[in-house]
Amino acid sequence: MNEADIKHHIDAFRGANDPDNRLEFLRARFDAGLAWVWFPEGLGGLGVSRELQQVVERELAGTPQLNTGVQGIGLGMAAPTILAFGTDEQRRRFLRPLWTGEEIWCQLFSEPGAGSDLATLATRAVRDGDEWVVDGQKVWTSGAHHSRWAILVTRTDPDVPKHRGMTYFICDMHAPGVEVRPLRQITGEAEFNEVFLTGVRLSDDLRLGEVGDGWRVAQTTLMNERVAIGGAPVRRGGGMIGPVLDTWREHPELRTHDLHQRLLSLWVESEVTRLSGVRLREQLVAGQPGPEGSGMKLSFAKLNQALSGLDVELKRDLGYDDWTFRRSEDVDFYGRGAGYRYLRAKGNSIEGGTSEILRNIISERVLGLPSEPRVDKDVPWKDLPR
Amino acid sequence: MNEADIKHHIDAFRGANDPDNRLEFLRARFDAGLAWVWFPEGLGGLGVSRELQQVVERELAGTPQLNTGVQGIGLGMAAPTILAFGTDEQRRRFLRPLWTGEEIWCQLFSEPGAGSDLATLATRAVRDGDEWVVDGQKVWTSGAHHSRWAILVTRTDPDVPKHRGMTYFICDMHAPGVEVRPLRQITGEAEFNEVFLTGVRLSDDLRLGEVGDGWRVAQTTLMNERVAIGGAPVRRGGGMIGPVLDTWREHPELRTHDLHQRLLSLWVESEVTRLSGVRLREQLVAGQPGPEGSGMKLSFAKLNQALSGLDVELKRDLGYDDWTFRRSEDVDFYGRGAGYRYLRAKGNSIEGGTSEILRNIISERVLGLPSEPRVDKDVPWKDLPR
Amino acid sequence: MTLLYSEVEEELRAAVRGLLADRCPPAAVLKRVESDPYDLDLWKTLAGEIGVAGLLIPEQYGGAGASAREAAVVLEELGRGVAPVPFFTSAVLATHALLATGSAELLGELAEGRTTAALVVSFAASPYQPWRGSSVTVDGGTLSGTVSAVAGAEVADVLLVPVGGELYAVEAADAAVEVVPSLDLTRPVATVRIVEAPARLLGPCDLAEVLRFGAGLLASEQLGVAEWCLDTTLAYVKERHQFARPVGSFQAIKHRLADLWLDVVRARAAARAAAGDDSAVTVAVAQAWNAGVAVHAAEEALQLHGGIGMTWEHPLHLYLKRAKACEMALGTPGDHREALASLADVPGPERGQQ
Amino acid sequence: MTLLYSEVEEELRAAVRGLLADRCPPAAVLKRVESDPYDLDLWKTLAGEIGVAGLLIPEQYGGAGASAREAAVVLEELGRGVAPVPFFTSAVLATHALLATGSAELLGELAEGRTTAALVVSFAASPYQPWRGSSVTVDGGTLSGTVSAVAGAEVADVLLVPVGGELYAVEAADAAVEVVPSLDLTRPVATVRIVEAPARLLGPCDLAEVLRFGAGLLASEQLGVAEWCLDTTLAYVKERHQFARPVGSFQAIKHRLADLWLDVVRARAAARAAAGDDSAVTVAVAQAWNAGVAVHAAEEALQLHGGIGMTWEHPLHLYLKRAKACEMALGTPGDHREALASLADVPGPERGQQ
Repeated sequence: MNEADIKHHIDAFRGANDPDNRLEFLRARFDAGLAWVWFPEGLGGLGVSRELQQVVERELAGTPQLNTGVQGIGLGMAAPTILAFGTDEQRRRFLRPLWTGEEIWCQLFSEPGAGSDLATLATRAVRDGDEWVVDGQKVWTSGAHHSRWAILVTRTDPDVPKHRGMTYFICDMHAPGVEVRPLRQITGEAEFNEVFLTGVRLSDDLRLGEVGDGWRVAQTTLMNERVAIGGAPVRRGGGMIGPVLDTWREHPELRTHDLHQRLLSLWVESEVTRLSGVRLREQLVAGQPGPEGSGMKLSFAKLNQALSGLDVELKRDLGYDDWTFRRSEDVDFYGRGAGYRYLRAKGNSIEGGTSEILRNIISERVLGLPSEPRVDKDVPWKDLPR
Repeated sequence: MNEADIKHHIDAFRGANDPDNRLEFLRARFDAGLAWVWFPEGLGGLGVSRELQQVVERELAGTPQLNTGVQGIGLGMAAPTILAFGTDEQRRRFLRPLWTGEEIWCQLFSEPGAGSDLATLATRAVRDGDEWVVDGQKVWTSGAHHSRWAILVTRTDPDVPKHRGMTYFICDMHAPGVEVRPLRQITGEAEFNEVFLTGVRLSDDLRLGEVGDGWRVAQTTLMNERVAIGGAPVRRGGGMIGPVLDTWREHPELRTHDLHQRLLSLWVESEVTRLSGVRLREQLVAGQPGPEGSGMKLSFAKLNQALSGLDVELKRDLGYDDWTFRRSEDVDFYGRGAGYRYLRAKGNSIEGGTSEILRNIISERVLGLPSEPRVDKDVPWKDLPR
Repeated sequence: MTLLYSEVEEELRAAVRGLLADRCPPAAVLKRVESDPYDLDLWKTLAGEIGVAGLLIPEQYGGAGASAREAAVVLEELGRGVAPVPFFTSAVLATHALLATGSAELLGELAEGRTTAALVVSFAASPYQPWRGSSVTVDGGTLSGTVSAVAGAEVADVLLVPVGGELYAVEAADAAVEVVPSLDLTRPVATVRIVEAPARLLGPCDLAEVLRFGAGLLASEQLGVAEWCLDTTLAYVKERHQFARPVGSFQAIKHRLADLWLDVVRARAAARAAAGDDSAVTVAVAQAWNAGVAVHAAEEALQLHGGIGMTWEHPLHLYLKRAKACEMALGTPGDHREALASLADVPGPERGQQ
Repeated sequence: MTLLYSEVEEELRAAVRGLLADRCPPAAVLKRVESDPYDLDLWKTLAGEIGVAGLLIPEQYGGAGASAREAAVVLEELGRGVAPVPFFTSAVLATHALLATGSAELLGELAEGRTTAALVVSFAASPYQPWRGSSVTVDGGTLSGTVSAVAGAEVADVLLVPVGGELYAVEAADAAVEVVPSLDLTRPVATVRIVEAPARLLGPCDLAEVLRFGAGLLASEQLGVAEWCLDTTLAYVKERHQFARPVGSFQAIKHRLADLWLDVVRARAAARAAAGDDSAVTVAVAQAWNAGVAVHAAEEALQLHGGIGMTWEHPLHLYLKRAKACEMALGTPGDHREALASLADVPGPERGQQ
């Protein structure tokens, strides 16, 4: 299928569907294979090159769009994992309402004792006939309070080394025993949650992948997460440098040579990082995905932190917009005042893999450097020091 | 003995000795205990507080002085080690000509295969009756070509873990089998040497410390080296920033805002580093040596590299003063042109313990952080991977 | 002049540290920070019993007649505890301004700790731009105008208002003090509005000098903030295990902490230098260095604490907010470096150059 | 416009890389560097057989009519090899200046590789100060004056001298070219002295534009230098053991190399952007970033090689010297950032502000 074919297909779809009925339109778009064209037919795609998605987006620009903020985890992480590891039945059951936004997803991965070392997680799932009984505590779960489903990694075998005893599930967030508590951040808001799982029963057909294969399934999720966080396209002068440049241009009285030189350096760094993202996306489209993706989130965090710190200093603003403890609806890096952005950006080098973990991954997987001596490799999970 | 007593003693010494005869004057100064007053009587000292040395230096300011460049290794490293571990006979034999400069010393520690990991060194010493036969190659030996003696660490037992099988010697640089070859550096000069030891016979009374105790002896030497490298007092605006400030003030046409802001930051860093050295020396004098000493060489290297790099850029000088391959007489960080200083400063973070090793030492010995998993701890030296 | 701590200073430190550990550990500070940030009971004990309120006030006025060096040690400890007491604003800034006027009665009250004062200047003003944020004018014995971002004003009994080259006293009741949501939760700032308030002329005020004195001592508070961050992080990474090892055994973490320690070592030397010598160069050096070290220490602490550092429930964010606010207080590091251009004879490009 | 490499570009890269590996690996460059730095035999093969001399010259003059993108790929490889050939000075800088004059005959000779040219400007000049280091004037058909720090002059048959807005040709034999000891051993600079030399007027010359074009492509050479440093260091730390482990298994080293890699990734994007678009912004960005990355990569390489990196016998220092010299060539990173102040609308403080 080439560009002309797909345009033709889109024209036919548009002719047959009324964009005024948002939900019906989106359902029809999914059924027409125009959700994610590189997915298989019948699952919202046409089984064609990912490159052609651009054509779809361009042609359907004026029609109802997804809510990528609230749907982010479903679209960016759950969907590719379900596609890669789900049964036909799971794919058919979950992908359509996930894409249309009828069902929101969240991610139950991190635990208080398992952050960078996710594979050490302790949430237990014990088989009981056709069901699994799950007990444990997850943390840093965004959107848990309006989610229908979650992707969940659990420990199913404590007697084998940590990477081998995990199993991946789809968790029913409406099941008894699921308790969601807001987790307040240093910004004052509660963008995330703690999720307590107490005797939660999940039927075995919610298992994604084989028993004991949870680590491999989770890797697919994480890889997609990291590209999602740092990889969004920005225009020159966009992203975190945008609000700084606005203040800079509007307030000549705030300028100093010190700030000027630092801002120019950050402008350059923003621009080469942007170019690097452009190049990365060109590689993806050309079907030559490079290792550069691993670095995008790292650069993104560093730049966001430097720029938001400079922004506060430039404004010399000792105030803060609002410390009210409230739930935020979705992730917001650029909204609100400079102080909020400064504090929120601190999370960018922690969430979705700390910068330290990303540097480990780059040095080992991209640069081929040897790993450190491992003390936890052949030790059963239950015998690990904590 | 207080300040008045020592002044009295110095007056008596000055009255009895003619400063015009340099060598005789220095010998007499040693014999009068005015070489290093904190050393024991009979060994160039008076067994008094180190603090009083300042009085001696002040009072004897106009008299013949040591050549601290050429004598540096003897004074800073060999002498404290001989004092700590030498026999009475060794102390009496070596300390006087070492101090007067009649005998120059060098240091045979690093090897091509043993840099940061000095304890893995391979130079073998095998006992043969009252003698030891030494074979191996040392590197980065400054002043080897005009040295009478060297401090030398060897491997005497390859069958035990590396730290336990070393022995420390005084090496006779005039012995047959000692070959010194100049080692050219990236500056063009050969400030250092490679030293090849082939069947060199050293009598057992040149051994310093017990057989197998070489690592502990070497630690004393290294500790003194690191304090010596970064710890010299400087005046405000002195050290590596001096020549940069001279150029800056003399050449307003070279100034830019970029360079100005960077220079101001480095000026501040130089000044706080200087203050930190002043504080360190106050602590030493007050008999409360702090852990701050470990950091001096680290700061010194970083500052020298940043400043000398800025200096070259400020001058926009694409030339270099002289690439001639010649032997330099002693260590020179600040001499010659900006290009030389830039290249020479690169060595500051390698020589006398790399900055990486110093950070390891600070984090473990000062901050009490746990060591990394060690793979070489209980392995006999001969079985270590190389 | 020495850069070491004297025995007297160490005793004072121990007393302050002990009291804070007992009465107001960081978790307690966090708990009160949204309702009633200042702990005035604690302040009463500190001011009166330990006697820090009158530290800088000569004995003739009832103070301890100590030097800035002792005040600096107190500030180190208060920084270490992000202690919510008006020591810096009342007993340092306001007191130093008052001393130049020789107002015996008010000094006596301050020394006793009975009265708390605040200097009505923007905390974002600096020795180089002392009037930033202030619009107060005198008219026939009354003052009118607004000053933004004033620290310590809401707990002051008396407001000391510099106008022109003079210092005036205004009763707190005669001014409108509106605390605004502040980046620094433990030392919030307020907008002070004065409308034809009766004012007492106290005497001359060299505001740039007062702010310089304050900036020099603020470096000691910043040192304390940085030290807490370093120490707390060291303790955490020794304890926290990931990959079956203490996080603090990972070399990349160790090296960063070694570098941070070296920054703090130099901040200590700079703080001691500024405590003993409030000359313009020494103060500018201490602020240019220590402000950045405090922020860097807090940022590293947050990162090395991982997720827990991002939560409101851990007191770390109080230090980050204090450090970042202090970076702007009494001159940014950039302002102080810029001042060194002339103070240290490192002039900038001449006009017409790029 | 794409930031990727085309197949044709990759083929050109392979040809150049193969030739250099065969004829002039870094060890061979080092061996000749003090006696006869330029390898003119190698240049002959590169220029004639691979055809790089005429890459930028349109086919009508006998060149390959390629774009700056292909020249950039050649520069990446020449940087990677610190190859001692006058490609950048003759086939980029001088050729680009010449193209504007349409001097068919000379362009033909250059395209064939029979003649080598050099643009007589200081390598320390920049698009913003194009005349830095030059004092040449015209007087009745002859040129006189001195230009310092000229790169590639000693191997040029013809010197192209910009004066005012014009470009003149002077035969090398009519000028005194004195090579000075240079920081960059593999591209030494010379002082060119001209005394009433007969000169041929070739046509107009927008020197700032020529230098900007050169600066944009120099970013690709800097990328090549940085890549060699990174690759060589990776190979070394995988091989070198200390503490019974490869040095490259230590986390602090791994993290630094990950950061360096990320800098190089961004340098590649910046170089590609500048190769495809010589607008002022793109060039300034590429130079502001890549010059620093090349220096940083070489400095990290030296440090991570430990002692061996400080020795003359290891070719690493050739890269450090090239990188550091390039940092000053055609504008420092600071110059390029300063230019961005107006190009990107990030204006500096106004007059009278601090």
